[in-house]
Amino acid sequence: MLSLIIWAPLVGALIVLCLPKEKVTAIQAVSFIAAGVSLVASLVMLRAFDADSAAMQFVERLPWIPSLNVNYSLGADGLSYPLVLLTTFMCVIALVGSLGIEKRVKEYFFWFLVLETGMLGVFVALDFILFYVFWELTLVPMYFLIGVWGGPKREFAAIKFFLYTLTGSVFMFLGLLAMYFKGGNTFDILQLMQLGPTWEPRFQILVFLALYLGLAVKIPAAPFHTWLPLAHVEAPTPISVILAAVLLKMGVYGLLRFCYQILPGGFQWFLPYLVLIAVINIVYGALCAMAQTDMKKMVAYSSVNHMGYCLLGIAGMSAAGFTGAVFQMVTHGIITGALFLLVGVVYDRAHTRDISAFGGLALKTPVYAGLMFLTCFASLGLPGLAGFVGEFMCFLGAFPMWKWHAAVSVLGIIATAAFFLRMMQKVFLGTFNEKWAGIEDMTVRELVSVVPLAVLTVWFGVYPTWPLSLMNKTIAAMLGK
Amino acid sequence: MLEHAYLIPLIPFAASLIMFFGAKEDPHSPAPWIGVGAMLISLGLSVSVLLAFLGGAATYERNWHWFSFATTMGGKHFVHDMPIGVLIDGGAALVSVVVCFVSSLVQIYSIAYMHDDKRYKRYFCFVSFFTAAMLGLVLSSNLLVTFACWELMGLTSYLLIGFWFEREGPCEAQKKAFMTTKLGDSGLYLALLFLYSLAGSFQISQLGQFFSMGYAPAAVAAVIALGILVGAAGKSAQFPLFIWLPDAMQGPTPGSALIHAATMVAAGIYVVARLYFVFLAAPDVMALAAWVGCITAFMAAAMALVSYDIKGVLAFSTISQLGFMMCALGAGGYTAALFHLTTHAFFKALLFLGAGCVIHAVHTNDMREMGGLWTKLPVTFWTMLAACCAIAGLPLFSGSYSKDMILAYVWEFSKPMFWVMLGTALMTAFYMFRLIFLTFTGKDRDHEKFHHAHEAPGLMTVPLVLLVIPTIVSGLALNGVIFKLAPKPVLHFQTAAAHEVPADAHAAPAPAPAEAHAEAPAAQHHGDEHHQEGHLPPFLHYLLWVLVPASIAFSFFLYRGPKYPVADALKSALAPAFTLLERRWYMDDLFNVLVRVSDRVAALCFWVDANVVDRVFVDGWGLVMRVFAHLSDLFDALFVDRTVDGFGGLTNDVGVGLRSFVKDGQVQEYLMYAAIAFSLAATLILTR
Amino acid sequence: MTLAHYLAVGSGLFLIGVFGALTRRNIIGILMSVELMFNAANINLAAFDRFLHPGGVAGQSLALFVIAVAAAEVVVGLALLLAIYRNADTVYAEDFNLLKG
Amino acid sequence: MTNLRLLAPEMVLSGLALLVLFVDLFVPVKRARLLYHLAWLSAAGVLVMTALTLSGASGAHGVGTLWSVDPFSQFLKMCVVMTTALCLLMGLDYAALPERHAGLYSALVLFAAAGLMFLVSATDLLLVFVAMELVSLSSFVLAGFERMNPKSNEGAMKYFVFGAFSSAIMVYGISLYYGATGGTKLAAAGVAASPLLLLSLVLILLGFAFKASIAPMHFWVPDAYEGAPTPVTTFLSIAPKIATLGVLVRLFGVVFPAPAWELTSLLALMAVLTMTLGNFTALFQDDAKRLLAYSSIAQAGYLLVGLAAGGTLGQEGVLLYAFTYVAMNLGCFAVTQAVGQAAGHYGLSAFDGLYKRSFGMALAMSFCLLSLAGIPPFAGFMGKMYIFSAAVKSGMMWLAVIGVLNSVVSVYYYFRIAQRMFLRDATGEAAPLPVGAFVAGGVAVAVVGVLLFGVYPEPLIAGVKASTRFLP
Amino acid sequence: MFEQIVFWSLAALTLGSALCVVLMRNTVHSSLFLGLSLAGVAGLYGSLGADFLFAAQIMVYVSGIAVLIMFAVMLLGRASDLHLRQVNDRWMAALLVCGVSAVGLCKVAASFRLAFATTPTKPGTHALGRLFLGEYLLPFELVSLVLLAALLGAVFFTHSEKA
Repeated sequence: MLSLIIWAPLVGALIVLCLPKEKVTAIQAVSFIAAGVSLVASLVMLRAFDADSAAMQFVERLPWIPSLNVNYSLGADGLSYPLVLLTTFMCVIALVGSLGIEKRVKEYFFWFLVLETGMLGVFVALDFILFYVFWELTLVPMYFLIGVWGGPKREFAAIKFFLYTLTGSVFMFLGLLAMYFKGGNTFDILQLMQLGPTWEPRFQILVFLALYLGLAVKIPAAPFHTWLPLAHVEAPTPISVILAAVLLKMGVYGLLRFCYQILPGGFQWFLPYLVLIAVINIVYGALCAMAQTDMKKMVAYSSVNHMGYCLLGIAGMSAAGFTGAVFQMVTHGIITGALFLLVGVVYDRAHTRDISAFGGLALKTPVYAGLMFLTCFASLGLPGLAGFVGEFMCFLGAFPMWKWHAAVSVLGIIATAAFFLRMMQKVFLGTFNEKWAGIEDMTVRELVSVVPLAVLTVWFGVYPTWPLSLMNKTIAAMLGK
Repeated sequence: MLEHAYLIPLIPFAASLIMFFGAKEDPHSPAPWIGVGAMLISLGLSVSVLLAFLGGAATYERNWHWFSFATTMGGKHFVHDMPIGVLIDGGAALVSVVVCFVSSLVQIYSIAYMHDDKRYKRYFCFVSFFTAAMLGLVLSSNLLVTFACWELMGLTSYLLIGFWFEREGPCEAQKKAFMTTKLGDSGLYLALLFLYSLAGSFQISQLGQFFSMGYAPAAVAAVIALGILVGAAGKSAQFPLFIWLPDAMQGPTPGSALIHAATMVAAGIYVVARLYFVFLAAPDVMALAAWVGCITAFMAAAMALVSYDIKGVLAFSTISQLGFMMCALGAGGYTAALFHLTTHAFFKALLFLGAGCVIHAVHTNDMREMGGLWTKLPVTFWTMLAACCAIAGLPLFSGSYSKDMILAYVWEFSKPMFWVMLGTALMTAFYMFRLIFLTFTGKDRDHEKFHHAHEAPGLMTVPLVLLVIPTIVSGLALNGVIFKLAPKPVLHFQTAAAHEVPADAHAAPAPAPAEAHAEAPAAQHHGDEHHQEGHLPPFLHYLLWVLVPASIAFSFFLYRGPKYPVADALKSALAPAFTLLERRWYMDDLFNVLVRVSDRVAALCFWVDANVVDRVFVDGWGLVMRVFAHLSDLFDALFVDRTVDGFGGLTNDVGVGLRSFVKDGQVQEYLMYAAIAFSLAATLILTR
Repeated sequence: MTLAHYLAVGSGLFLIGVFGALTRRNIIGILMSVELMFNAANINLAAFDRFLHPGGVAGQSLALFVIAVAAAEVVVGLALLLAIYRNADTVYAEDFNLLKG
Repeated sequence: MTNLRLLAPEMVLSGLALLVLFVDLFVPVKRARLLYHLAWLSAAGVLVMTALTLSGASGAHGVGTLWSVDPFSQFLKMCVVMTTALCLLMGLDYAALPERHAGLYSALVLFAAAGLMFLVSATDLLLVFVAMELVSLSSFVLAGFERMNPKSNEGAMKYFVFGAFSSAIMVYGISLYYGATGGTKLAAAGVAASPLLLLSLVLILLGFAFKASIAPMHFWVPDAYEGAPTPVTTFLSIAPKIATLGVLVRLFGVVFPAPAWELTSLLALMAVLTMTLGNFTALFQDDAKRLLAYSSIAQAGYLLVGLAAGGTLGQEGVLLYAFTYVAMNLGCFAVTQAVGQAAGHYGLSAFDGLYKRSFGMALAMSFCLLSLAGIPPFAGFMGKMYIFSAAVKSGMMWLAVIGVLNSVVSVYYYFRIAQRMFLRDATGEAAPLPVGAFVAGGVAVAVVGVLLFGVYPEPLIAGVKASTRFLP
Repeated sequence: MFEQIVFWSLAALTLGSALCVVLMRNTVHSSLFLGLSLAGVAGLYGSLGADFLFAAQIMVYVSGIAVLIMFAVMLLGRASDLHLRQVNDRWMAALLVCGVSAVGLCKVAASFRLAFATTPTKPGTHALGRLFLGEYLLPFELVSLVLLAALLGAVFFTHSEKA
């Protein structure tokens, strides 16, 4: 089942590759079917998924490279399954957003589907080599997606993204190798989870640092975050969505899955620094966002800030914090995805994202403004919307251990509110800027991509039972070990 | 009816949803009546609940499962259930009735007031939503829900202040309001975190027990109380966060009446009262709260003295009255605060709605352009006069009961504070009647506006009249039952301790003045003394009866005519003081400085990000290599076609450095390096 | 006479060859210098045969191979040089700088 | 008597080379392409033959007087012959080769291939030397094969001068080795580790380094590669490198277990130098062939990491990497040849907008480049993984760190090509890229290899493991 | 005694001529000195008793290669050559490199300063022959391929093609 989810997009990609590039509709249809199969399959899995079990489910295991004891092994638990759902869902949403792509359609959808396979694989791989393959598999399509369909500085952004991430991940790779030998030639993640905690602290710390470097770039944790604003700004809208919604989650997922579960010693050692980084991410990210005039860049920095909440939750070493981190990952994916889509909407019309170029848009585009308000408020953590739940639980988890850090981080919440409010004021409120007299409200396609996200935002904010129930047991068990 | 109490917030919530999704934007839309109807149902429910409590019902709590999440407590990891539900005591019932009542009337009033607005439906939607949130806050048994409602009220406040967003003023104001309250909310946020990490629950009843049993260390309780106080200061516009409220008046007037006068701003007071057990465990913070309230009341009243904006005066008076409530809470007057909250809601709503009628009539906020309107707007005049009497504390009007009760607590708490509060009360009487005199009496100052003024339609005046009733009688009606309805909570461990060690260091309010020292603990400890509390010594009563009319008279003396030479003379004589007040104690400027500083910090952060953090990792090694290359006399090589655009220093400069070894393509240079390798091998190996 | 003497001569010749290869501007000069280096190795081989492995001829045979190969190299080198000379009219090493960087 | 039959494949190949020369006498210039076909078929035949010896139990293992044949050497020989066959195929579509010298060209390539095969099996420095000279001399001529092209001339000349110089150094090293051990056998049984022996080994190593383009003997590489005809460049960049590294594995892994000789650190140092110099210098190249030349230097550095790491894992790593390297480098050069030929130059701008002109070629090129960069799921990743795990296992974490960082740097220049192919548009009209059938075939083989062994490397790894099993 | 005189004179001849080869301004002179130096080496072979090597050196090197080079010099020489410096400006670095290497190589030589020849010289041609047709058969044959390749290359390069 997991295999189906992972490979369906790749199969779709290959089909797309075989289609002639003039048949745009066919290409789009195939892409939707491929991504749709993944989505449906992951939803169908919901029925079989046992939320009361902390164990790996849907485990698949086939020998892949027996000589090296590398296996094709997949599995999902309460930590990864929500992220799988998020990925399949956001990919379909981003595909809807991609319908506006007119340049080199075939290649676009090809790379997009390859990217989806990579992302899904990262979350369900239970073998380090498999994991690493998927991890890197996300890089190449991303490079092309940013590089070909991006903004004016796309080439630079693409290569910077690639090199930055690769630099981190090669260290992670070395860490994996070190664990392989330490663990008696195994890349099996579950097995290493048993072995890892028994290793001597020094080794754990070293390997932790190696893994952390790779993950931190992806998260992105300060000070390795500078690739993010550029990549986000330059990427085409759907790709920004994917980047924010899924790619960043890979880092936090890795932190929870590997760093914590395999190397608790190293994790414990790193906690004081981790929480510091979290605080920097939160406060500094929010302040940087405050200084932005480009909406997309602002949202990008807000991602830095939001991932800081995840880190804070993780640093709390408590179930509430971990739950908060995972939940925050999901909700950040939804909310920031929607934000990028919405920024894309205005950019498509006005060809500028400069905050001060607008004014009073709410008059002309009430639906757009309403959705934007909803999403912004969700992002700044208004209770009743999804953003609050994760954020609050992160704080809740971190607070018993890191009171002062949490208190300082609250400044970040205020700054977040400040920049979102200012953006809304300058763009949507105030006197109408006559320059945009001809601007139109959202089209059906745009609504189709944003409204589901908005619905989820409200749903998860008001009644987060369902997503939480998926992860509760796993996280309690994770910490209970 | 208690078991259906949960419907009280849900009905308006449903109404707002129905209006939002179901109704079209249309001046003749029946949508507002949905809101009004919902409100009336809620009102009925809450009245029945109140009646139950008046009949002696016990505190009622009912919870449902909301969501559960994994959590860690005391080293154990388990799945924690988060319930959602209602917790109703007398105070909650009382406040919910107030909210429903005021909201119903405001909505009825608004039907006429907002009739010509193009976002007619949206307005009612917001108001219903606000009411739902407020009722949720009042009734919720779960502090997290309380907080959520608290924030949602902030949202509706934001939306309503900026309701006319085409103009820049409301937009600035709404942002300011949201940000300032958010600043305060962060305190409440931290308090919540602290409470949970301490007690492992958000259930107010459980938290109450926890504190009541004395499980909370005093220092922790103090920190939590401080956090709550900060939150309340933001929401209830206490010093120093009151700056947002005057600006918030740029929204529709009925909205202001409901949100920024009668109910939402009282939420801070209400939450402090709801979590009073925390404050009881932290006497220091209580004293602080009292002083904060006192300072707020005084500063706001002073500002009201010089304002000519009719809504501005009301806004300052709101702040001032909220200061009274906060002061009462700090001084131990739990019941008094709730009492004043109730009466204030009625008369302040009335005042605002009345002001709305005035503005409706003359299309200006400036009282200097009004005058003599009582002939044109008789209903408005008489109702507002009643409200002014109430707020000024004239005997028999509701305000006098609650205000006297507060003053009584303050008298017991601290004498200096009492005199400040007394002065503030007199100032209140002065500026409120100043408003009446400037607006309604004397001759018209702006003939044009006067001429066009006319009484508001019935939909607007009926609510005024309806509000007059509680404005007058609620004080008298509640005075007898309020102590039974909302008795001050008691901490069991302190009462227990009081029997053994009367001067328990734990409970002693250190910063309180000396004379309060002996009395305050006693006041806290003995619930049966409540009936003796809340009454001023008789001589002070007489003093009030003399001074209040005197200040009204003084006001009349100053502002009776179309011109007010004495006031102007005073103004020129006390110019610095007037300027200080007109500039709102320079608090706005302080706020602007804060904003500017934070903008600067943000810009600095971003500069650092783009020019330091980014470059350290991208170009840092490049710098090192450049130095290295310079030392190796390869500097010229650095200027050889730097083809690599952006990415970096590291790769770029190292590459240039390395390439310069062979940049000429001379084969004998190649040989040279081979020979060097040879000679190094020969020498190093053989001469070891 | 000891082996050391022969080895010293070999070393000297080798180093002279190296020096020449590094400094002669003319490619033929470089070629000649390289030949000197080959010969230095051959002297070593012959000397080792004589002093360390009397009666053995492995060194000598190796030297013969070297001679043969060196001859082949000279032939190819000179032919190549001739071809270049026809095209570029130069035999100086520093003139070969089309390819660089 | 001397177990010569073990060397049947290379002797057959030499014979076939002579046959090609002989046939050349009778083939008219117009039909000269026949000779190419004959040549690549010979190589393919020998490939099959080698593979058969590997599968046959008897033929795959044995020791001659100066050589030893084992699965290890056979594996490398297969790589070499495979490369040879594919390069000859590429030559069929390379217009700049003079038709009338087809026989000579083919024969020289086959000579070089035969030399490399001998080299791989050699256990005696004499054979090593002679085989290497055979390779060198053939290569010198091949590098200058476009003799009217001044660049080709110059590249060949530099190659020659450097080659002669380094082989002189190597011969000197051999002479010292003879002095130290009393023979030229690569078997150090009972020989004390004297400084003399160490020096001789280092000098011999320098000679090998020249062939494998390892720093500091790599300077000739870009010049010779840029000047040489592209099929020759392809051949030179692959076959000698992997053969030489193979011999070094035998030398340091079997004959002189490196750790005992303190040469490990030297090898590691050279690996670092090679990788770093190769990668960083490649960043600035604007000529595709030159860029790939520097990249191939860097690749030699990675191979050397495996060598320095040693152990079974390192040996296997070298073989595995060598094999994947054949596929990926060949693919790159084949596409480059097609592109360069169409554009008339090998500047990077020739790649502009390739996606529009030939999407398949562009995709193939990027796959091969990604593989060279070591990005999964391409075969190069498996090779790198193997090599760096060997380094990690043998405790040379620092070397692995430098190695992976280098591979990050390499991405930058590999992506300069990818960037031009996909992210830029050609300046002029985007005419479809003419791709010869043979080049296309070569590319296809390479891409299949790169993908197949990237996704499912098990058979390859099993083969590699079997091949190194005989090494002690 | 005689042995020493022979050795020293041959050594002086070899090294002196070699120095001339690398230092002479006139390339023709250089090539002449090359012949002389190679002859000196041949003499050293003789003094070491390597008779076949001696013969091969004279035949291949002195009369073959040196002459070939001399021809090449004359063929490829330009009129201006005589006025040009034949040593490039890297000579100081080169000298340094050689000097440093010399230290190491002298150590090698010095380590054998006690290795005297204990047995008289004897002709090795016979043994060589056996070796070439026995153990060294393969490389011997391979050398023929080397020479063939060189020959083909030489022909290819020198063949004047004006087509």
